[in-house]
Amino acid sequence: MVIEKGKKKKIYTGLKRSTRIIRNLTLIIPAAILILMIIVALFADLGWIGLPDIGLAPQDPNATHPRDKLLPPSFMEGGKSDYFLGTDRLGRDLFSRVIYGARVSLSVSLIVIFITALIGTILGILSGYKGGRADAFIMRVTDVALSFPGLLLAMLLWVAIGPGYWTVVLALSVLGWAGYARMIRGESLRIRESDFVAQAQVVGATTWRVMFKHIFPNIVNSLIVIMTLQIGMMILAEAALSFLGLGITAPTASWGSIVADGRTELDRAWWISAFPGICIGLVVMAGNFLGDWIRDKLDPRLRQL
Amino acid sequence: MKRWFLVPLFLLLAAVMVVTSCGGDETTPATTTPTTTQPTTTEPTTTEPTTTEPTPTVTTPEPIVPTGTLTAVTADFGFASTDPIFFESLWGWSWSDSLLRWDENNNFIPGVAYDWNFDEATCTWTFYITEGIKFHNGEDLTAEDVKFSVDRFGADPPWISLNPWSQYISYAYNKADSIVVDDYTYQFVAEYPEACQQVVFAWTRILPKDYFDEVGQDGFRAFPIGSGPWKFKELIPNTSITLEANADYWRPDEIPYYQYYVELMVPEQATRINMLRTGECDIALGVDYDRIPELRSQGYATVNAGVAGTSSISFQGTWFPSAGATGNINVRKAMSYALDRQEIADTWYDGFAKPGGQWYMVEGCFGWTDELTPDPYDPGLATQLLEAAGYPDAFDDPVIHIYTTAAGQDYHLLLISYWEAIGLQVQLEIVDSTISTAYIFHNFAGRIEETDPNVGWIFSWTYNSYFNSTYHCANLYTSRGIHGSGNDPVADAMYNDVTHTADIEEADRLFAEFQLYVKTLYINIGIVEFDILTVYNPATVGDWTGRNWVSYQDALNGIKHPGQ
Amino acid sequence: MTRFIIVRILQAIVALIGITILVFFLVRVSGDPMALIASPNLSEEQYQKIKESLGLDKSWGEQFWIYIKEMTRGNLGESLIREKPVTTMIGESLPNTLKMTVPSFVLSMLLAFFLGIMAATYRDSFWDNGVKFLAVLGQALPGFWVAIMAVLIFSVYLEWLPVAGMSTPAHYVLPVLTMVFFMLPGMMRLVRSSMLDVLDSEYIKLARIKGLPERVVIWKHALRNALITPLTIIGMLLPTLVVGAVISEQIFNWPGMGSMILRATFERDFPVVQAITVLVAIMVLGVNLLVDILYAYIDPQIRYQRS
Amino acid sequence: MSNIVLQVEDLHTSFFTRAGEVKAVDGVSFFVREGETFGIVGESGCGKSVTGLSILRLLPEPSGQVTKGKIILEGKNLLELSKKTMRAYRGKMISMILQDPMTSLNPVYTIGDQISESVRLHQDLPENMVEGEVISALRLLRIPDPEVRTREYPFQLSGGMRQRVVGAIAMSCRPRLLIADEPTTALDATIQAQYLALFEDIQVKTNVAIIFITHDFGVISRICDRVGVMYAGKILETAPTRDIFKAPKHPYTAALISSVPQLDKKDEKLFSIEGQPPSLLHLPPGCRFQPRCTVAMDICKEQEPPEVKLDENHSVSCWRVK
Repeated sequence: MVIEKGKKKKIYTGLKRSTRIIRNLTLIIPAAILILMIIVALFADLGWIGLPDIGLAPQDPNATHPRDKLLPPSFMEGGKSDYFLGTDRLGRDLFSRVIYGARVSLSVSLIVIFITALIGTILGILSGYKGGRADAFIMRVTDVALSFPGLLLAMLLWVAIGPGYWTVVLALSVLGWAGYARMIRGESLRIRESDFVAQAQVVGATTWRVMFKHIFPNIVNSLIVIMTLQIGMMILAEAALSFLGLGITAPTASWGSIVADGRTELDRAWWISAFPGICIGLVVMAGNFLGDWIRDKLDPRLRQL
Repeated sequence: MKRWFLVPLFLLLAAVMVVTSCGGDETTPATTTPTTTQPTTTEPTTTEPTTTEPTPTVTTPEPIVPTGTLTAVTADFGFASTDPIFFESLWGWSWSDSLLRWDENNNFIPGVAYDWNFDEATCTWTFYITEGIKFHNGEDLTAEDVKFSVDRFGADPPWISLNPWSQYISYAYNKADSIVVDDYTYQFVAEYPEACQQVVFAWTRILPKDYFDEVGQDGFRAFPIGSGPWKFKELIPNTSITLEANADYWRPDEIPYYQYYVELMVPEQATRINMLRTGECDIALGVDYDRIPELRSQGYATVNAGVAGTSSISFQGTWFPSAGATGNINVRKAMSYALDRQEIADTWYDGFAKPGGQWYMVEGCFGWTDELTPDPYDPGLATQLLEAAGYPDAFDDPVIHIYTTAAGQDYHLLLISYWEAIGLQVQLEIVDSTISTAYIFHNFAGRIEETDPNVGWIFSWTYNSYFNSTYHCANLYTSRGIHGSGNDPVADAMYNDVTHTADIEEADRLFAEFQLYVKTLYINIGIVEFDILTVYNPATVGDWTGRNWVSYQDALNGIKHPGQ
Repeated sequence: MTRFIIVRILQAIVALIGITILVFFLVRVSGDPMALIASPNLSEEQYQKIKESLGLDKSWGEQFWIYIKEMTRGNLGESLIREKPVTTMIGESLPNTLKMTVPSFVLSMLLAFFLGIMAATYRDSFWDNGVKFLAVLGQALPGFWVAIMAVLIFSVYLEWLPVAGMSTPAHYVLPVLTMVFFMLPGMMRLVRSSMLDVLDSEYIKLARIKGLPERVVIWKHALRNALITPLTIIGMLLPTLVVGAVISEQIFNWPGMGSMILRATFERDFPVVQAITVLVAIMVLGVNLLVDILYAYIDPQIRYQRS
Repeated sequence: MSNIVLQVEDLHTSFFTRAGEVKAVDGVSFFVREGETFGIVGESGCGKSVTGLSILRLLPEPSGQVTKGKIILEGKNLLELSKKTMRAYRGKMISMILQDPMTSLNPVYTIGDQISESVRLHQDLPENMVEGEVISALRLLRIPDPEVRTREYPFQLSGGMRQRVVGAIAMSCRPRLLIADEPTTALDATIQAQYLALFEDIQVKTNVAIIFITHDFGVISRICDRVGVMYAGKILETAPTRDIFKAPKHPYTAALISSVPQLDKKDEKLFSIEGQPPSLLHLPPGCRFQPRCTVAMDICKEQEPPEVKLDENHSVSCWRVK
């Protein structure tokens, strides 16, 4: 837009009603999807509050029913009402597996996002605020981490510590912080120059105090945006690892591993891959939309993220 | 940036995902049980009568002219060795000849040796070698080569350390001397009379001694030659192996019909099936049973190997106190009664199997008796047995471990669900192939130790069977075996009797008795005996007349062109 | 300029040593590598033999020194399973991988720049919406799923293209397109937004004020500036490239590095995984270095300031 | 009286956004004579820059469009020219200096490259004379060491020097009309003064007509011969600079002038205008300044005031002025 900045805002002051509704839908739908998925993950069963027999999942996700294998979803011809989304090759209830899969997929991505955001933020602020050699060093490491294929590291870890839930978490975390570090550094650099930081320095605040009392609150917005956008990325990454057999160990279901299980059956039992695949797509989209929405709301400058 | 337009877009996308997936469904009829269940099996016919005429030389009555290329796809080249000394190198069977062979009725028939006899007084096997057999490099196959090959086959580790057959054989290699009498006569002096030793002679592939000496073991493995119907052409690791027909093969009626045989390694089953459908391959190996009805209905044919395969589980180190729950025979028995073998045969194997499958024992094989019946499905009895064993309270760690590689995951999850149904706690351990091999074979380095991590663990074994499995059974059931399962003196003694008789029929009877006894030990539980099916495209591949009861590789030269 | 490059090269070497140390000790910190390599059932004699042959009987420092020394000589160790030097294995598979990745990379870049620039230049047009659609598609659909679907549709049902292998040019179509699907959307999106920023800039306005024809404005004034951002993150495309290669090789049965390392992983062929990791690290650093130099070439500010 | 170079008549420029039509320029008329500087002054967002871009026909496409009016440059209506001819006019006949010297030069090309581009395009010169022309353009803007500067990149120059380079680019083909869009806003006060002096100098040397867009009445008083006060897309008052300072007729003009700090009236409080300019999407009824006007009458809320010509050079749109 060529019109000056001040004017641009005014153009939108009188939004049409339909536009407003659509704008809100881009918040409501993704948020609803994410909340729904989290509820599903939490209430797959209530074992964690001592009620293992109550839950959303109608069946044990790992119980096999070989005589009912590869049944289509119940709403299709040939489906059985016991299996809402059909069954896989061992006759396991796909619906229950997808519900339990939400637990693994979401928990992996949330844990990874938490870990990477924490490390990335600390390093980013340190780098941006301290500057100088620390900055140069951290940024070089970040550059390498950003361009190092995480898949290789996942393989290395798989070999070194064996497969498992925490291997996946670790594999996704080891390099994941770099994106945060780079972005947070840029933000910190900007904030470092502002008056209140100078003021704090003048009155003798310690480096750590300045970093976390003054700089951190000013980057929280950007941080939230990236963290939201990362939900989809992490789910996809976990799915890719599972596809290659480097993911969560069987029989535990994650969305990625169910898609991977179903890939050899795609030509005759599309539902195995399709439903967890749709879940992945939904959550990825929801995360991206929500991230975009929050970004537009909080910090439109971050368009390029 | 306004993204509202992406909402309907995503819905569209989701629809596309479903629709494209459905697309697959339309063309594939939902697992219809084939009404035309006539397996396109070609009954193996004996191509060579057991000639006992004196000194036949190679004659050439109208030889086959090999043409065209036969392409097969397989999941894995496995150990990928070109050295026929390795059990895993089934390819080696294609380019070498063995000293003896066997027919589909489990009789030993001539191989490179056109005649042989055993003199019980001197404990000597004498082999008469067919004259005029030439290796692929044009050199004659003589008794020197036979001696070299037999000696190498039974030699001690470490230089052949990865061969589990020779591993056992080298412990119990019943050999006193190995003599070249003349160019075409070879004698093997045994320490005691053993009719079953013919198995070893049938396994021994004859290698060209001079060539081997000249290029060394590595050179030989890089470019192996033999006297077989196929010549080794090229091996690209993890990619492809190419064989070329030996148009001058000394058995003219066994010259391959195809000029080239190409085997591609394609790990993904879906890809293999797709390649079959697009005509990129003629034969697809390693196709799951529950896909075969569908493929048949689409016009693809299957050929059934003459010898079935078995699937069983074995317990390791059960006699050690650290074995845990599996140390108790009632627990092991319960695990057997918990399995609904018929259901497994009907579902996992889609009806191409039947209950049975004790370690390498298939109907009609050496040592077979009809009394060797599988345990029935009886979860009630299984539960009682568990109670008798005091499971789970009587055990510090009631969790039972069963291990497999990632490829076997689903099948094991199926087995586990039966055991969990009667209250057993079973943990699946996915290990990589190295660890798995190490556990199963104890790295070919001897017995299981009490401290080994796999003590009390279970391995499952799904393999093609053989006409005579005495040596395999030694490895599993006797205390000298390498699978870490056997530790029973009675079984050892009975096995000793089997291998210390000069009469093959007597050995057969003794082996059957041995089988009935070891079954009661519950260190191996048979699950099913299954058909070994190879899927091929009848539009591009004709009849299979080869020795398919030995192995797929031995059947290759008998595959005809369509309409041939 | 020269000094800048030298500093970068030195930094890259330091980083490489860092990564090598990391990889080297990662295995050792997580436990005795012998426990990973050798089966628990080896005889004492065999165990010692393997240990010696791998040099594991020496101290960590000594081992590391030997490792580095051998590496500089081009010896990356020997596969435990295949009993072959890793370099030989790489020599067998790398050309195949390059045959797939290089065309994919070039195609992706050309398409990304062409489509991204078109989308930005003709904003909100058909082009632009198409590009945005592709970007969303690429973001939300798992690449492997798309590849499998492509095989089902184009090879199995339509029978236009072969399923697997690499013997004819037709065999390259699906694997290359799969890789392009992995790489294109992100890059295209970046080129587009970078181009948009540039087109919104004052100097583009000035160029138009000068009366320059639109093609000169776009291809001379805008492009070179718009290239800077995507080029700096071309290095970040490597992870995508590797994931894409491993997955496509797996799906299309391509006998390249991706299949090799995946196999090695499942076989716990530690020296192979370790060697390839270090090798890729070298590649990563090399690409970053190249990007830095390229960046300096495009952006005169860097070229001049650092010299 | 010298010739009129540019005559703008009843110019309407709108932006068509999703929210509706934004009338950025809503009926603007003015003219500039040869060798004269006409100032357009107003708060940010009032449409000054859009007026400039409309003249150059460089509105962002497809949202920005001239919907009505005439822009006559030396007898030719620019709005009727083909795209190609218009392009030939840009740089050669009309040129423009943008606000921010830090961003208006392309960072990846040398100064010489960026100036010579214009020269080559618009002047049919043999190649060996291009550099001379470039250097003379730099000299015109009093840039020291022009031979060295041609080989330098923008980032190697200071802000003031960059703005001179922008000026040199604009003047390289000796245009008839120069539009300067807040060229001094981003500069330090001392450099600003130098730069303004430069404008006078250039005008003397080349007799160029200048449209000077600014929000700063101080700058206007320094450089402009005549001035138009623009508010929410419309010029409310046009007058010779001297007259407008002496006797502003429009309340908005008066308010603007009283908000300029003046050195000789130190103790007086600075005046500021209450409220915000209106949204261009939803203009108030009647006079557009009426919601903020301290002297508004009833009629101001109902009808738009007509333009009243007080004399040849002074016109104003206000109900109070009769």
